[in-house]
Amino acid sequence: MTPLTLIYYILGILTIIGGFSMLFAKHPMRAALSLLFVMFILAVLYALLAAPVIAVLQIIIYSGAIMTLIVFIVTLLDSKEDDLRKPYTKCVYLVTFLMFLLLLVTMNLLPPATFGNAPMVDGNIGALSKELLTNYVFHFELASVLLLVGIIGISIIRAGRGEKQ
Amino acid sequence: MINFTMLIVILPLIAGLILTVLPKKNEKAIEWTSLIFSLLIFIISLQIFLGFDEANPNYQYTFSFPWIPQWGINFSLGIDGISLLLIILTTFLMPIVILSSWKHIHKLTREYYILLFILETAMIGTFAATNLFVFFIFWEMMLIPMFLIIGIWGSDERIYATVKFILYTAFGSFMMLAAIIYLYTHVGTLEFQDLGTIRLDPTTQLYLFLAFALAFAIKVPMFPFHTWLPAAHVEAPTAGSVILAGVLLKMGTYGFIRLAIPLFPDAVMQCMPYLIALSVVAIIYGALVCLVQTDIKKLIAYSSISHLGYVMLGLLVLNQYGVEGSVLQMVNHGISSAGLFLLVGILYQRYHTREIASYSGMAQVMPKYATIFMIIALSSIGLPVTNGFVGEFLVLVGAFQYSRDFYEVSRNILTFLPAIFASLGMVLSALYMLSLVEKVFFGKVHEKIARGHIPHKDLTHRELLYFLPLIVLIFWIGVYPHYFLNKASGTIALLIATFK
Amino acid sequence: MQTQGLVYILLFPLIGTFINGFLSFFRNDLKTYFKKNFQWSAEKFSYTTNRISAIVGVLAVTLSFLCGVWYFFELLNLSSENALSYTLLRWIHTGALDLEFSFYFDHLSSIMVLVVTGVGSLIHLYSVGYMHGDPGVSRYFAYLNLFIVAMLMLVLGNNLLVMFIGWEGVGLVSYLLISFWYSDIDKAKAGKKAFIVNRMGDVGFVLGALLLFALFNTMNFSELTQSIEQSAVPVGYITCAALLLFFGACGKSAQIPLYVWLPDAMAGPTPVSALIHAATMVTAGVYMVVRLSPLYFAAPYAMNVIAIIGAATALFAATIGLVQKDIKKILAYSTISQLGFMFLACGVGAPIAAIFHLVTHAFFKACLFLGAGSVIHGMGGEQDITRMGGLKHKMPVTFWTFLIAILAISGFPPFSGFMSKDEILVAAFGTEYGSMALGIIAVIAALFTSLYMFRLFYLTFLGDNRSGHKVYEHVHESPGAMTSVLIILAGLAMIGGFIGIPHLFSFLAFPNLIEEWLEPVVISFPLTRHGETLSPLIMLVSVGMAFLGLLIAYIFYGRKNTYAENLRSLFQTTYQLLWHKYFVDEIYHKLIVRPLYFISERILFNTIEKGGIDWSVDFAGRFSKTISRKSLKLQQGDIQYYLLYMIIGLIIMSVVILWWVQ
Amino acid sequence: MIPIDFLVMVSLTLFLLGATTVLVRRNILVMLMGLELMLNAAVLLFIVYSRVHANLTGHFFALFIFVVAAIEVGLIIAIILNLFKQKRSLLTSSYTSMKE
Repeated sequence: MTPLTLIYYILGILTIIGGFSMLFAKHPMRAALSLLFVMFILAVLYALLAAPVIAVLQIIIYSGAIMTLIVFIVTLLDSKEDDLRKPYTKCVYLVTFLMFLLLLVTMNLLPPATFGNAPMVDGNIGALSKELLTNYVFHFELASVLLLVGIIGISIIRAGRGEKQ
Repeated sequence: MINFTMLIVILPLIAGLILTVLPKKNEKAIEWTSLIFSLLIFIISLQIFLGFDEANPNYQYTFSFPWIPQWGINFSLGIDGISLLLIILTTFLMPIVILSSWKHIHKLTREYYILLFILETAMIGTFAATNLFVFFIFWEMMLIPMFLIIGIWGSDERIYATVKFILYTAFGSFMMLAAIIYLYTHVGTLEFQDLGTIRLDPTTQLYLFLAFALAFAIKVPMFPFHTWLPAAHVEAPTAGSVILAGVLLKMGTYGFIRLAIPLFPDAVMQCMPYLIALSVVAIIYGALVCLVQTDIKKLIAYSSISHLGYVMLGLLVLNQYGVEGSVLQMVNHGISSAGLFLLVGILYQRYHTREIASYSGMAQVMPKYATIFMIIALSSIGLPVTNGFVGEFLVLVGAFQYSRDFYEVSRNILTFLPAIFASLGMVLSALYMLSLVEKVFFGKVHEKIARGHIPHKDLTHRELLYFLPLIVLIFWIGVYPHYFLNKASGTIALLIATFK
Repeated sequence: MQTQGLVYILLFPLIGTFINGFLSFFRNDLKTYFKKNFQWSAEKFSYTTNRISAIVGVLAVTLSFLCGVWYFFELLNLSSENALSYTLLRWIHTGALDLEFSFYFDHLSSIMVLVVTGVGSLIHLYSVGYMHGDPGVSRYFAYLNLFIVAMLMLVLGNNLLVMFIGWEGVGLVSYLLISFWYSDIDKAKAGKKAFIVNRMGDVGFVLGALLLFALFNTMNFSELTQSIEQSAVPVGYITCAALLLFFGACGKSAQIPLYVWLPDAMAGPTPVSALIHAATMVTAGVYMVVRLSPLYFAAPYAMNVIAIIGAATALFAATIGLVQKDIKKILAYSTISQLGFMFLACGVGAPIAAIFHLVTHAFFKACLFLGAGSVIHGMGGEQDITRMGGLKHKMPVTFWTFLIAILAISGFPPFSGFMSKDEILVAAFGTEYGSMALGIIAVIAALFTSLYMFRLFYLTFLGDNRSGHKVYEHVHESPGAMTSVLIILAGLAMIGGFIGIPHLFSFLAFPNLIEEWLEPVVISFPLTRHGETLSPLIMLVSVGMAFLGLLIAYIFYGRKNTYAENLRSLFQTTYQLLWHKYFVDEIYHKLIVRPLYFISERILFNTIEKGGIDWSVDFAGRFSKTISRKSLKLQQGDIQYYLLYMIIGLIIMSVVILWWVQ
Repeated sequence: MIPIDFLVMVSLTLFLLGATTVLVRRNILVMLMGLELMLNAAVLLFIVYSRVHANLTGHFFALFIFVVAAIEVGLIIAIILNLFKQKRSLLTSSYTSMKE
C-alpha cells in the first residue's frame, strides 16, 4: 500500500461522503455546497490521474460556473412554504433498495483489475489542444454549434416572460 | 351472355350508389327506387332459379376473375343447389323488408336503404362465393351494415346489443381467418373444389374444423354461443331483425354445410355426437326459455334458436333426408321468422311496446292482423299443411334413420334420444307459440289499449301486400315442397357421397 | 282404380272454407264497401253475409255427402277386393321416402266418409239455427268446413303422412273452434290445452310412423300390411311402433293418459262438441287402429295394452260421469267411456264391432249433444242440470228425441246402442284376447252408462222445475231447423242398429250388413267356441244392466226423495273424489305444468342463461374495463414515478439479459 | 499503484447517488444537483480509463461532457424559472398537470 494509493482511497471515500451528504441534506443550499465539495475532490483526483487540463476545467467550468449558477438560483428561488421536513418522495425505501440491488449487480459484473504503473501519458494542455484541433476538430465545431443552440434556446424560453410581469 | 351471379352480387352495390345521388329529403323517391331495384334483383335471381337444371349437382353460372394473381386468388362465384335456395330466400326477403320500412324510417332514410343494399351484396356474395378468400370477404362485409343498422335505428338499448353482436361474431371469424391462412399456406389453393378433394391428417383437420365450427356456431347461434341473438333482435329495427333472422343466421348453417363438413370429414365424424347433442339441447333449451319470455321479440329470437337447432340436427345427421330437411328448414325458418318479426314490427310501430303483458284481446282490435299472425305462427310451429312441417318431418326422418343405423351397431336405446327429443320440440314449440297467441290475442281487450288515444287501425293494404307472398310461399312449400327440394337434392346427394 | 271424383268429396268443403274465410277475413272492408256503394245498413249486411255463409257451409258439406254416397254405391258394385283411389300430387320424394297426396276409398273409409259427411251436414244445418245471432257466423262455418276437409283427409288418406295431415288439421280446427268465443280467456285456455294434449299424442304418432318407415321403408297402408305379413321383423319393434301409434290415438280419442282435454273442450259451441268431440274427430284414433289392424294383430302385447286401457277408460270415465253437474261434461265423459268401449273391442280383436259401435255412437251421441244444445239454447245458456227440470212440456220434440237417444246409448234392445255394445261385450268375453276381467269391467261400465244417462234424463226433463220462475217462463222449444235435425238423428239412432244384427238373431234372415261389408278389409278374430255358447247369456246380462241402471236412476232421481243426498253424505270421500275427477287435472298441473315452468323460468332462463352464459360474455367486457381503471392509478403525473418505472424496467431487462447470457 | 476497481466503484456509487437524489428528493434544484453529480461520475470514469489505456480520448469526452453539462444547466434553470413563475413552488409534486 504505497501512500499514493492511500490518497486515492481517501479521496474516493471523501467523494462518496460528499455524495451522501448531498442526498440527505435538508436544505438545498447545504446540498449545493456538498456537491461543490465533491467537485473539488474530483478535480484533485483528475489531477492525480494525469489529467491536469480536465482538473482545471472542472474547477473553472463545473464548480466555478455551473455550481455558482445553481447556488445563485437556490438563493433566488428559496421560497418559504417549501416544507423542509419532508424532503423525500414516498418511494424512498423502494428506490434505495433498487439502487443497492443495481450496485451489487454491476459490481460483480466488472472485471477485478488493479493497475500498475503504466507509462504516464502527459495530459498537458499542448498535447491536448493539438489533438483537439487535428482529428477532433469536427467535434470541436459541433460543440460550439451546440453551445450556440443552447443559448438561443434559453433566450427563447425566457423571451416571452418579459412583458407579462 | 352476361353472367347472372356476378350481376346479382354487384347490382345491390350499384343500387346503393344510385341512391346516394338522390336528394336526402325526398323520402318517397328513395323508397320507390330502392323497392324497384330490389324487385329487379329478385327477378334476376328468379331467372337463375328457373334456368337452374337439377340434374347437374355442381356449380352452375360460375364466374371467375383473377383478383390477386400473385397470391393465386381469383374472385370466383358459383351457384349450386343449396346456395340457390338461400339466394332466392335473400332476394325474396329484400323487397318485403324494404316495403315494410316505408314511412317508418325518418332518420337518415337514404343511408338506411344504402346499408340494406350493402347487406344484400354481402349475403348474396357469401352464398355465391366458391373461393374461401371471397367467402371470408363477404362474410366480414356483412358485419358493418348490420352494426350500423342496429346501432342507429335500433330501440333504446341498441349500443350494448350491437357492440356485443359485432364482437361476438368478429371473435368467431378471426378464428376462421387463422384457419384460412393455415389452409392457404399448407394447401396452397382456396378454391372449394380443390379443398374438397384434399384429405388432411386427422389432428390438423380437428383443429381447423374447430376453428371453422366456432365461427359458424356463433353465427348459427348453437347452444352455448347464442346470447347475442336475443339482445341483437330485441334492439334491431324491424328490417334489421328480419334480415338477421331471415338470412344472416343461415350463413352459419350454410358455412357448416359448404365448408366445415366437406373439408374436414374425419373431424366431423369425430365431433358429430357432441354437435348433435348440442343441437338437440338447443331445440329443447330454446323452446323452454321461450315459455317464460315477457318480450315478444325476445321470444321469437329464442324460438329461432330452437328452429335452427332442427336445422343443425338435420345437417349433422348427414343422410339424404336430414340434409334436405335442414336445407328446407333454413328456407322455412327464413319465411316464418321473417313474417313474425314483421308482425311484431307493426305492433311496435302502433303501440310502441314489445311487452306481452301490455297486450291482450288484440284479435278484437285487429282481426286481420290476428289471422295472419295465426297463420305464420302455425307455420313456425310446423303444422302439416304449412312449410314448417315438411322441414321438421324430414329432419326427424333423418335423425331417426341416423339413430337406427347407430342402433344396429351399438344396440342401446339411447341412440334414439335425439329423434325423441327433437319431436318433443314440436310439442314445446306449439306450447310457447300458442301461449303467446293466447296472451296477446285472446281475452278481453287490454284497458290501456281500449281507452288508449292511439286509433285502432287494422292492417293497411300496403302491409297486407307484403304478407301475401309469405303466406303463399308457406302453403306452397307446405303442399308441394318437391318443386324446391328437387333443386337441391342433386347437390346434397353429391355432398353426402363425397363425404362418405 | 283411379277415380278423379274422390277429390270432389274434399273439394266442396275446401271451397266452402275459402268462401267463408274470405267473407270473415274481409268483413269490415266489405261492410264499408257495401255501405258506401249500395247504402246497406250494418244489420242488412251482417244478415246477408250470415245467410250466405250459412248456405255455403251447409251446401258444401251436403254436396260432399252426396258425392260420398255416389262413390259408396259405385264401390258397392265393384268386386270386394277393389277400392277407389286417386293420387293428386307428389308431396315429398327424397331417398326411399316417396309420399304423395293420394286418397283411398275402400270399404272401411267409405263408412267413415258417410258418417263424417252425413252427421256433419246435419250438424251444419243445426248450427245455422244455433249460431243465428252470433257476429262470427262466417268464421264459424269456415272453421267447420275446414274441419270436414281435415277429417276427410284423415279418413281418405292413403299413407300415414296424409292421415297425419288430417290428424293435425283436425287438432288445429278443434283448437280454433273450442276457443271460438276467444274474448273469454278460459275458453281460449281450454282450446290451447286441447291442442297441446293432442300435439303430445301426435308426437307419439310421428315417432310410430318414423319407426314403421325405418322398418319397412314405406308409409303406404297397403304396402305396410303386405310387408308386415311377409317380413320377419322382430316382434319387439312392431309392438313398439304399435304402442307409439296407439299413444297418438289416445291423444286424439281422449283415452286414459291424454283424455284431460275433452271435458274442457266443452267450452266450444255445442254443435262443435257434437261434431268434433262426439261423432267424428275423437273416433279418428279408433279408425287408425282399425286401419292398421294387421300391425296390431302382429303385436299381441300391444293388443292387450289397448284392451286394458280401453276397458279402464270406459269404467273410469263412467264413474266420473255419475256425479257431474254440467250437462255437456256428463256427455263428454260418456263419450270418453264409449270410446273406451271401442278401443276395448279393437283390443280384443273385434275391429268390426268397434267400427259398428263407432257408427251408432256417432248417431246417438250427436243427437244427445244437439239435444243438450237445444236445452241450453232454450234455457238461455244454463248448463247445470241441478238447476233444470220439468222441461218435458216446454220442449216436447227435444224431450222425445233425447229419450230415444238415451235408450239407444244405455243399450235397450231394439235401439242401435244395444246392437253395437252387445257385440263388444260378447267380444270382450268371447274372443281369444278377451278375458273374464275385461268382460266384467265392460259390463259394469255399461251399467254406469245407463245409470248416469237416466240420471241426466230425470234431472233435466222430469221432476219439478228448479230453475227460477222467470227463466222457466222464458224456456221455449228450439226453432224448426234444430228440431228437424234432432228427429233425423233420433231416427238414425233407432234404426241404426239394424245394419249389424248380431248372429243370434240370424233367424230373422237379415244379414249382418256391416260385417260382410268390412270383412275383406279388416282382419278380426272369430269368437272362440266357448264364446259362442256364452253370447246369448251376455246379451241377457247387457239388457239386464240397462234396466238395472234405469231402476237405480228412477229410485234416486225419479221421485222426490232425499236418497241421493244421504247417499252422497254417506260416501262423502268417494263423492268428492269423483266430483273432482280423481284430481287428475290437478295432478297433471302439479307434475308437468308447474315443474316445466319452474325449470324454464328459474333454472334455464335465470341461472343458466342470464347467470351463466350471458354473465360470462358480459364478464369479458367488465373485466377489461376494471383492468383499465386499475392501471390508471399508475399515471399520477409525478415525474419521479415515471423515472422510477424506467429504472425498474431497466433492472428487469438487465436481469433477464444477464440470466439469458448465462 | 492506482486502485482502478476502487475508483470505478466510486464512480458507480456517485452515479447511483445522483440517481437516488433525482428520484428521491422533492426539490427540483436538488434533482438538478443530483444530475450534475451523475455527470461528474461519468467524467471520473472517463479519466480513470484514459489513464489506464494511456491515450487522450477520455479527456476529450470529458471536455465535451463539460460543454453539454453547462448548456443543460442553463436550459434547466430557464425552465425552472418559468415553472416557478406559475406555481411559486419548487416541489415536483405540485407540477402534476400531466395526470390522466
